[in-house]
Amino acid sequence: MSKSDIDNDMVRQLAELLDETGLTEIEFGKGDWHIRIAKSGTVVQAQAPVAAPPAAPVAVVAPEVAAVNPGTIKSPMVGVAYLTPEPDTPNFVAVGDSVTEGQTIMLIEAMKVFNPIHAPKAGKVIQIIAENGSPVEFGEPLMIIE
Amino acid sequence: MSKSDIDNDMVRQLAELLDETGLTEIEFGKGDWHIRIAKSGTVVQAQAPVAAPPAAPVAVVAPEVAAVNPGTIKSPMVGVAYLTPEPDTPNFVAVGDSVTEGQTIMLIEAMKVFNPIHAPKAGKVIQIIAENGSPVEFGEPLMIIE
Amino acid sequence: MFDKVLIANRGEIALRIQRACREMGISTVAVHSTADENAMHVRLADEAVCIGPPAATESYLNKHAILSAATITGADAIHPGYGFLSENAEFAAMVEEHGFTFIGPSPQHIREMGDKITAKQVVMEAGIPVVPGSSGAVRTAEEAGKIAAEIGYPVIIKATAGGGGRGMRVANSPDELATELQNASREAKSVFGNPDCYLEKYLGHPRHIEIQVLADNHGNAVHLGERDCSLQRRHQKVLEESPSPALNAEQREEIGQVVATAIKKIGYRSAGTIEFLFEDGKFYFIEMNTRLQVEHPITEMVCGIDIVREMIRVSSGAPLDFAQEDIKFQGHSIECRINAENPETFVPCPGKIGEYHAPGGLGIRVDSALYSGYTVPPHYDSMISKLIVHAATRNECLMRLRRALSEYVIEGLDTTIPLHQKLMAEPVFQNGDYDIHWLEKFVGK
Amino acid sequence: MFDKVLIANRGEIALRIQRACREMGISTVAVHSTADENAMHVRLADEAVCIGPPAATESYLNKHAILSAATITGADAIHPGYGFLSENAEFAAMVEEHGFTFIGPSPQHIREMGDKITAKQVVMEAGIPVVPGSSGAVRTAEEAGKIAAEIGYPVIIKATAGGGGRGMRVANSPDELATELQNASREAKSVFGNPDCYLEKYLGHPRHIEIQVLADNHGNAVHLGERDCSLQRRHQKVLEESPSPALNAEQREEIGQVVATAIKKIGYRSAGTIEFLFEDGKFYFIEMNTRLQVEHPITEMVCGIDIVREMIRVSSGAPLDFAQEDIKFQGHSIECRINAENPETFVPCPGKIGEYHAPGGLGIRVDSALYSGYTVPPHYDSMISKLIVHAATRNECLMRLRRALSEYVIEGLDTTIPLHQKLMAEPVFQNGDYDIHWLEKFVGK
Repeated sequence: MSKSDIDNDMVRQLAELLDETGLTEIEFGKGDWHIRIAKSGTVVQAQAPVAAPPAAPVAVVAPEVAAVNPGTIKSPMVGVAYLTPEPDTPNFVAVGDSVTEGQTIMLIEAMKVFNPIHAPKAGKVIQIIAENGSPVEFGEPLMIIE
Repeated sequence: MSKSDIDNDMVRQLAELLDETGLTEIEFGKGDWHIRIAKSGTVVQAQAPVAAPPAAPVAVVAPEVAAVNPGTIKSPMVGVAYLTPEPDTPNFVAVGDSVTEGQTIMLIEAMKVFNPIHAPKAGKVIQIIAENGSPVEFGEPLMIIE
Repeated sequence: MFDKVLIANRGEIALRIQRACREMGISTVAVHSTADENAMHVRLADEAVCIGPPAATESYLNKHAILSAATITGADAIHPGYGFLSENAEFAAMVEEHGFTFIGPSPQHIREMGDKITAKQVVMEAGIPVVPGSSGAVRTAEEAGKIAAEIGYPVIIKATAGGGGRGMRVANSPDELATELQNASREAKSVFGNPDCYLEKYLGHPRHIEIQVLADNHGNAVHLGERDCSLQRRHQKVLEESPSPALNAEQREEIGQVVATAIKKIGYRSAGTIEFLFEDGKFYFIEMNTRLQVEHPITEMVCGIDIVREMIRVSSGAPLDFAQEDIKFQGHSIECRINAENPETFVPCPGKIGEYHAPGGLGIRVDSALYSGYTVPPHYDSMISKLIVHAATRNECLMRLRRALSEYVIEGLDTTIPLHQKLMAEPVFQNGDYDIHWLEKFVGK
Repeated sequence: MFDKVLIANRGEIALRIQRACREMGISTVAVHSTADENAMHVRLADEAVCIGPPAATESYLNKHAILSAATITGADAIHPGYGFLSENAEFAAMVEEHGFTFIGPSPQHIREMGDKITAKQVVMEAGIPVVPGSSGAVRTAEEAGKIAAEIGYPVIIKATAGGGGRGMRVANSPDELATELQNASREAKSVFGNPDCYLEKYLGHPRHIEIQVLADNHGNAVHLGERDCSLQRRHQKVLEESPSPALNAEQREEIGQVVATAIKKIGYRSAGTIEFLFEDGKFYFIEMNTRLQVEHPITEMVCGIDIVREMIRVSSGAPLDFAQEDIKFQGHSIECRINAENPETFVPCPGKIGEYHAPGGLGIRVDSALYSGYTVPPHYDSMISKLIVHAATRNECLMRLRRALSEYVIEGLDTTIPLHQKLMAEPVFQNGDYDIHWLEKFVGK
């Protein structure tokens, strides 16, 4: 090894990037080498890896999308989502529809009971996330209404 | 890897980069080695806590002092330190004495054999760390000669 | 055998059941609240379904949500673990009505044993000893004297309408009996508006000893020996051991046989536990737990039987593959329940685990869903780990436990490990010379 | 009993011995190189002494340094573990000359068994079966034919002056024998300058089966059954199991008795292992290991005996407190050696451990000195953990092992866990149908 292996420009470049982006840490690796730069102050830690037991759980359904959108309607229960009132009828709502507060937008079947899901406020259907006849978990995003 | 493998210039180079860029930490690795330098201050931490098993070992003797002073003479073996050639004789050397290279400065008894410890270079005795008749571990600081 | 089992629980017991399933080649479904998204039982399961918010009433106690989860995942059977819905007869019935197998006893047995009066009646008829006493209210001092002479002093006088310790009085002799009956009756009248009192044998320094049983659907029933769970604080078991230091081989054999015979007679199936008070060489029925128990591992250690595996096997219709004479008890086992609590004040201490390092080596078993970086949620029980030790003798077991406790690293929150270390150093515990009141006094010191 | 034991080793075995000492109320002294300052065996010991730099020759193999450490700490006895000085007769003698107890056999037994020719002679006289062959060089084809007919084909012809496989030839029939003897002799002359050859029975597909023994200073000796260690790569054991899938109860009983009787006859004390090749129902002595072995835990699991504890006990002069008939074998146990190596190329991979999470639950034992944040030094053996599993049957043991391997988290470096997972899925292994050559071919695929 020699000091020429350290690329000063690269460190400067990374430092600039750090400042520019407001990051607190950059780590970079390639082939048999890596570099990590950090800047404290707001830096809490160059964190220990989460102690993940190895096997990743297979969530039954787990779209991460839109989970944070304030217009996201989440499932209040475990069950099976139905977008139509009856088989072979059109969906309760379609993307682009305007809905009124309290309007039924889908059903969730749990324990043989079909529970209507109501629009919490008036708005426009931006996205329908749940699929017809698919199982949904508690808290899973169903639809976005804005 | 022995200490002499550490490239002082490289550390200086990285330290300069750290100051220049206002970073608090630089880590660099290549092949089978890596280096990380850090400068604390407001740094909260950049490290997972050491997974210390709880019971602290009771080292037989473990003065941490002077371990980094370049004039420190460390014990080359496990044994019992003797500061005098025979019982009831004066110490080989006293603090403030000037010693010549190769001069016997103490004995370490191991396996009934008294092994003379020689001054590695001429100098002045700054501190005598080992106590007469006390056990010493391998690598334990015995004396400082500058 | 089942292809897929849904585990309607959380924490270490969910993991315990999951491990048994995995070792039998059965897929697992974990159900969990939003507070348990990162829990070990969720991470390690084959499938996981979020069934509700943190409050147990809306998630782990939500029967409909659990059954919906079983439906959408296509599970064959449901194991309820302990606590939550494990002794809920209605849930067990619903599980079966929906076409799933409930890994536990029949709803009828859960119901019967869940009612104290029915339970006492049923087990008494099956030959299990209960606390002797008057069969109803005692009207006169003469009647009381006769009954007391029969059951032996001391006796306790309790208000028929009473509860919570009010109107209870102990009499040590015929003289005291007459006086105390009058006092108790007077107090009962003023407090409860009803002067009726009844008599029971008074146990002043009992131990809590329980017998583990296993039964299948084919009329086979065995006992797996006893556990001594006398070390309790506020009716919560803290440390359990098997065998009990208070029983000899003859007593063990005798009560085991009585219980196994009764279980067969009752027609019970799956795992269960008959709890007794034990004093002066006699057993007195307290209650039957119709479920897997927290302290089941110490029984597994001494008799080499995987109780959860057997529960799953028998509920799938398989017969027990051992008879009473095949069960050999070997060595001694102790379980320490480790809670996320201050070891002196017992204030619960949920929070994030820093370093986590479980003890290892010969004779050590750790049943815990903890891992480094895991956050113990504040919504549930504070028990975070069970340290189970097995050794050839009780003394070796204590030495091994001391060693294991000193190796156990759980950083980031308070645990009751120091309490267990204090216990190990206490001569009364070392001598096995404790009753159900002792620990309360010990921790109060 | 000893007050203080110095453990002249490192890694998991140092920790194993330390745990046994602690459970017996004995203080421990850890000795260590500068590379092991933060090792678990150092952190958990009562006292620790640094005895030298990383190179084993100057630390763990440095007899004077270890004895000096014993002197300055006032230790009573020294346990050598395995490897390093454990089979060094000179060290054992020095330990005793300096007034310490050597926790192991006598220097004389170590010396005798350390010499292949003496060892074979000694055990043969004590009744242990060895590989049959000519007693010296075979001069003529007639002589060879007579011996071969006696010991049975195939036979192997080896150069007396040979080694490293040169000049070795196998003959399957009398015809081949004459030809191959000529060839071997010619090759031996040209390679070693000496045409002399000898004959031995040739084992084409043997298993490695070893018998664990324990003996005290009072003439008592027992065997603890066998271990099957046929799964080897470059003569390094990879996975061991007990009992062997290849032995039946009768063979087990018979070879055990032969070995225990021989050990008694030889006057051996402490723990030891007689290693055999096993083929077509017959045992052939390889060597005796006069020390604790890496794979001793599987024997502990199936017979419920703490071998390290017994070694310490008998070396303090105590008699074995069990006889052969007290030893019962229960269930099945497998040990996976987990190395810090690439699981495909087997390149050693020392380095810093990130997350570390050992598997738990019923039937799992982990013997390891790893912890999160520990750095595996590059100076020593790459074995970093032993995962030991016990279950009622071999099949349950395999299922449990599979479960445990999937739970084991060792981040930051490569380990051989994936190799063991591959093994678990392999029908040849599942059927127990392997010999000492099988694994080498399996990993070569």
